[in-house]
Amino acid sequence: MTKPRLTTTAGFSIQHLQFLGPQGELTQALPETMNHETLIKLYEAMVLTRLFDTKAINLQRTGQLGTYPSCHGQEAIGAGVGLAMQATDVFFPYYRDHATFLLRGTPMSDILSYWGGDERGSANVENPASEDFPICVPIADQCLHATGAAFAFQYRNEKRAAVTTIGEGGTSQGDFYEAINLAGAWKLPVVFVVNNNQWAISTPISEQTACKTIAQKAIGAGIDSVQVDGNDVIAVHHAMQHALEKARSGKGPTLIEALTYRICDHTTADDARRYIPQDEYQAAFEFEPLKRLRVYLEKNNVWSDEKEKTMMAQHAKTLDEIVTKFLQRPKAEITDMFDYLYEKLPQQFQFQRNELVNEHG
Amino acid sequence: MTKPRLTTTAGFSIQHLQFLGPQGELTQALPETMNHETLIKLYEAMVLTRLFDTKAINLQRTGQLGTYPSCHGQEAIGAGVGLAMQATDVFFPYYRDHATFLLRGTPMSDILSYWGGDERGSANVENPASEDFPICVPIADQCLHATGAAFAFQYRNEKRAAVTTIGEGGTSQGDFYEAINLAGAWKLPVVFVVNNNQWAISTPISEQTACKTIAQKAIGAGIDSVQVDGNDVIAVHHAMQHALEKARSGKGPTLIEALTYRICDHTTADDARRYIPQDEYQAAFEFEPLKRLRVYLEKNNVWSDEKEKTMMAQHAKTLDEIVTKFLQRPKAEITDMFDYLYEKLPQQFQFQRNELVNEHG
Amino acid sequence: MANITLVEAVNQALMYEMTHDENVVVFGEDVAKNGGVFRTTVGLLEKFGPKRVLDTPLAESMIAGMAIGMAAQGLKPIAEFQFMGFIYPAVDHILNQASRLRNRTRGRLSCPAVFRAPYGGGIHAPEHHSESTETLFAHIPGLRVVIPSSPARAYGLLLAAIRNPDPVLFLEPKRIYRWVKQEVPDDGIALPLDKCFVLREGSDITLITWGAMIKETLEAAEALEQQGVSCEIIDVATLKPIDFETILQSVEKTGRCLIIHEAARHCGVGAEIAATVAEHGIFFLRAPIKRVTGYDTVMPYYKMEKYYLPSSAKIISTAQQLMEFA
Amino acid sequence: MANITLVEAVNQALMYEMTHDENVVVFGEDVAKNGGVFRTTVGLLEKFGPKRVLDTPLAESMIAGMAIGMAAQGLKPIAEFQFMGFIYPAVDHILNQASRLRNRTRGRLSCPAVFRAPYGGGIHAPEHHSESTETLFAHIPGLRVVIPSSPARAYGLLLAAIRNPDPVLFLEPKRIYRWVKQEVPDDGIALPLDKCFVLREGSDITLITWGAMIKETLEAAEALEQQGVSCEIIDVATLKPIDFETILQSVEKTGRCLIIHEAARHCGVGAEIAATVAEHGIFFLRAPIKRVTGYDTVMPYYKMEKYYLPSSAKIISTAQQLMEFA
Ligand SMILES: Cc1ncc(C[n+]2csc(CCOP(=O)(O)OP(=O)(O)O)c2C)c(N)n1
Ligand SMILES: Cc1ncc(C[n+]2csc(CCOP(=O)(O)OP(=O)(O)O)c2C)c(N)n1
Ligand SMILES: [Mg+2]
Ligand SMILES: [Mg+2]
Repeated sequence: MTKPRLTTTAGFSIQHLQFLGPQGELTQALPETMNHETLIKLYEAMVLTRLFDTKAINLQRTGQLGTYPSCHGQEAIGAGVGLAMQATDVFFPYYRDHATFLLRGTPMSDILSYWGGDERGSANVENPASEDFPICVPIADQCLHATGAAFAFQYRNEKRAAVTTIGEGGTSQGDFYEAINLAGAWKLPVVFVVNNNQWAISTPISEQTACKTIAQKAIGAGIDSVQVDGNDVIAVHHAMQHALEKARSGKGPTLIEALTYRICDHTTADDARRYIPQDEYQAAFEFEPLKRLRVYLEKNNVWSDEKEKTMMAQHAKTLDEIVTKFLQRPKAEITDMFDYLYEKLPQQFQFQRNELVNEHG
Repeated sequence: MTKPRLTTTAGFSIQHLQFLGPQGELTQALPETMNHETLIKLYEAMVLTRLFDTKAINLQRTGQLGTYPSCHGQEAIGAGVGLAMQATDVFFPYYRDHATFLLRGTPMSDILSYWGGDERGSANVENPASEDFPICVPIADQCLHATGAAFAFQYRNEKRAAVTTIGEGGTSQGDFYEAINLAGAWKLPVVFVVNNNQWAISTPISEQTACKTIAQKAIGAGIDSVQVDGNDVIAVHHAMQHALEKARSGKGPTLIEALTYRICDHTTADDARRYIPQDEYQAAFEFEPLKRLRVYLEKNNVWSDEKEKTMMAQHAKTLDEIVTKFLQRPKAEITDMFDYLYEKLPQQFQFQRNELVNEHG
Repeated sequence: MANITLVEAVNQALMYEMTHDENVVVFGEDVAKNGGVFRTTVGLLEKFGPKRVLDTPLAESMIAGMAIGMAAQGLKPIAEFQFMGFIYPAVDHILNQASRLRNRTRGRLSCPAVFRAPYGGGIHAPEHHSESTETLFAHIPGLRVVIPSSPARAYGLLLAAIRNPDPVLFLEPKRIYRWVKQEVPDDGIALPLDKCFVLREGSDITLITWGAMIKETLEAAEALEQQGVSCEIIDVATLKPIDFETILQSVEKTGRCLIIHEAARHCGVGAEIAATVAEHGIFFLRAPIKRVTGYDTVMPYYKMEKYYLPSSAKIISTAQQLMEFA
Repeated sequence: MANITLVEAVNQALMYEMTHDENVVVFGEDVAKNGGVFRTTVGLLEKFGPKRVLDTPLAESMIAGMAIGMAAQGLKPIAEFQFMGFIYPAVDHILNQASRLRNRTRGRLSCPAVFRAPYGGGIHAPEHHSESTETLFAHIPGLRVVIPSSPARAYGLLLAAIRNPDPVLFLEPKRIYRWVKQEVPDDGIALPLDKCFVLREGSDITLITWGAMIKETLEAAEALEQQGVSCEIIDVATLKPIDFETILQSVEKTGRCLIIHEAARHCGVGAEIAATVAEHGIFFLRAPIKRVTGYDTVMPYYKMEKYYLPSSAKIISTAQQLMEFA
């Protein structure tokens, strides 16, 4: 059957960005906005994040913390996002954003409180003015909250951006799509960062979608996107900076796909050996973000075993403080479950509050 | 700031298909699968659909029918879809598919019953073996039902396809996206047909999405798509045939964007003059599908005023039969609301059924 | 001052609050250019412009989700769902997010959003356009559910809902959108949320209802009065939380309790009212607690909807049964 | 024959029915390779292969929506929602579509689908992993809602749910997934749906509950027995429809009715049971109908969940209050 003539009405392409290769080699010149001082800051944050996760896993194993999702392997994404954001931007996290929290100044002991079964983990009592949203467990909901906040910035002509993170599995959710489509239709100042760590618990990306890239999902919403090496903090940071400036200056949303790998169990409740091929899993460590950055810094003589030791000592101290603060946090009030439910507790539930007090108060 | 080097990792393009131009001129040779006899059949179905809609609107205006959505302007899409489908394929309609219903042999009096507030309108008592889904009002739900049925065909190795229709506004729904993404991931035998009539009630497509085309939404799901002139029944039919064969032979899903225009109110409850610019609205009639097909058939001496008159007389008769059948349908049983709720009505609700009978039985 | 319908009262409240609070933003499907399919938002676009009155893309989960982000940012989003039958994709955001934001951040963030939707049957609408599923939302902790039943209450309760610092689901009984006209001063005075309204005082039986069923209940009370049965009518108005003080006082007085609602019976809000009366008011009761409600069936298409909807005749006969208990 | 837990009984029922009915297909997030986060589907992939046991993309509305298309085509889809807290995006398909397909096509099409989800608190899970919102679904006409409370009932009721020609929401009390072990013969014998189970006969008070609260209720009954209070315990098991015959017979015998559930109180299923007893059983009652339930608060994170969940102590003290009414 002879093929009919088709006329091409639109064309698209997906671009990939990388500066720092797996061996710590530059694959192109550092962007002007990046320097060694900043890279050291990023490296230190990424290492602290790795140590924080490891510590949290131990706390869980020893019964001092609930189920915990570490971000081993994704530190470059969190760090790049966190550094690029300004204080006035607002963050709508998913649940593997520990490096971003660190750089946003979110009390890390609060993160432990959250996974330790304590609502105060999202209260940020040290900075109650923070507008950042709490960790979001129902996958993809946060994308729409970010668009709503972005609308508020646009409405008030504020030069601010909303940033939201999500996993590649989460991009299968209708909410993710509705959010990027709305952001495009209304040209909202929002940046969507997809942590493509190849797995959604036990489901590989190949079963999640027929798309070759997550970045191309932006085409389906008519917004810009870029794919970056998510293990290259320079690329993540550069793409974020670019997307944030674009958003703040009224030029609309961006979807950033950051390619990485989950080099840990999904959470402490998971056993990845059940489903991840060991060779693939081991191979992923070759590409993880910390090593390559350290190699680069050492090659450029701005880092050394000496500096590493000093940093580790400092980090150990910092971690101890975080954990102590978490463990020594005084017990919350039982009645909090009523006292923060509404601004003013309605009479009907006042009676229930009394019930609670009578039994446990 | 110097731009960094980006490497291109993927490229896409959107193709547009047309055979019959607005003046009834062929813009390329007829496909082998199309001939004048078939075109006449399509023309007659499209005209009957137009008359059916007009009749239904009158029935509503005279209080004999509830709110009714006509498909004025979209007849070529419905007809192309209906003719391309085989009896064994299954249809998951939205609510402007009257031409497809006609060609699927769905009793048109049932369609009137449905909009006349009678559940029997979806019962198809004349062909209870029909597996087609009823009209779907909650927008985009039908897309997922179609993927489920497509899975069943794949599961049983049946050479069948599921076909679902939706409006361009409906493509903003998460369900639409979740459906095309699943269809891609599982390579399901399903065809998604988007009736892009430019408006979602009062919302123009320009406010619905930043996408230049709806076809490109398929890129976000990793599936094939094509854009067709939805006022060109030849293009619609050809694209459908191609997509259906592809689906039945295990080569996966296709999204077809059919470009058209809603040359009527959204429903009889709507007044499009409130929001559609009159000039744009009038201009659209220049492109509507019936006229161009008639011109083409006349130019090729296979149609004439004579034939038109004969057809109109026949259609008038057919319509009278449909309307009479609808109006004379005996009243349904009041207890039907209980008797089809479950296969066997649970005891608890048996008591309620008695209440109903006692009051109204 | 002109007499206005419930639909006009909704519009008047929106106009008032948008005029006095620039943080109020109205959005939904076809609310701007088209003024809403029931005309509740007519004129808002012209008066307040496209920045504050927006037609959204067609996606209900999106409408609810974005409202949460807006509200947390200090705006007062008023999100419209075109019909209650289309609100279900938004349940996740209303239940998991909007109703919990204050609690899960221990007050750091909150969600002063209003979710509006016309609900209920009786207008010969197509399938899915006649839902009455308020109980699904009344069960959600942290949410408020409000249903007006007159132009004045629509105006006062909607103002209260918009000003409320927590999320409110505001359901509008479309069957009585244009039933009665009332003088409704545009004075910006809100009515109390969390309060029942006693629409009629009586001594023999308490008729408890809300929304459009007020119509049949008032008719029934008239007829019963003729037969010497004195009816007290309570418009619950706020279904979450419920003002049980007013309800229990009335039942204590009358000793008889009849609950009327349009929604399906099983786990309807009427069940909560009956259960609470059966716990705290049981010794006042001279008769069983009865419910006249919609059936536990899918709302029939319009040809049969009148057989589904509770009739005043059924309210009357049930009240008479209860009167037989001396 | 080995003793098995509730979680193993669920797996045994799935294994049995998949072996005997090739139309049964199991799918959801992480149900195949991973065997489900609670191991309920472990071994199915190995035994029945990737055509019948599928990991889906991450989208709950999709999981429900596709199940409807599959079911209408004659398959027996068993769709898993990983936790009840994530089922809400599927409410539209469950309410507007699955539960109505038979009715709206007058029997031409139907939806024999099973929607499974673990529900409830008490396992120190993260936020959103401890939901108990069964009432939202119990209100839906055309749907069935079933909750087992023992390995044997999990096996028999799940078989019944899969074989049922209409849609069933099957909620699994994860807190007692591994509580007790029982001999559960793999005989493929289903238990009746739409029936309550009397777990213990007694004469002084009827304790009505379901799911994981069976545990605290049995403990309370033991303690009350010591104090000479004879408790009848009813496991409602099917929350839609409810077998009120069994419930009313028991209340007629005991004259006292105490309903216990984990879900929030306002419009919980306990309200429906209390309301129906207050209508049809009021003259049997010697005492008010009481409910011991979760509070109308958001389920607290795990450090506080034990203060939210009804305790056996609270069941005991409430029962004692009711016993004071002679
Ligand atoms: C709506 C919803 N469905 C299911 C879950 C359970 N769940 C938690 S994480 C997860 C996988 C997420 O994968 P991905 O989006 O790729 O993020 P990642 O965990 O890999 O970073 C699932 C299914 C959830 N939290 N929310
Ligand atoms: C989930 C849902 N939301 C809202 C509506 C109300 N509604 C009916 S048709 C319509 C517009 C649909 O536009 P489009 O998808 O372009 O289809 P068209 O009517 O133009 O053919 C809306 C908003 C609905 N039926 N379902
Ligand atoms: Mg992932
Ligand atoms: Mg349209």
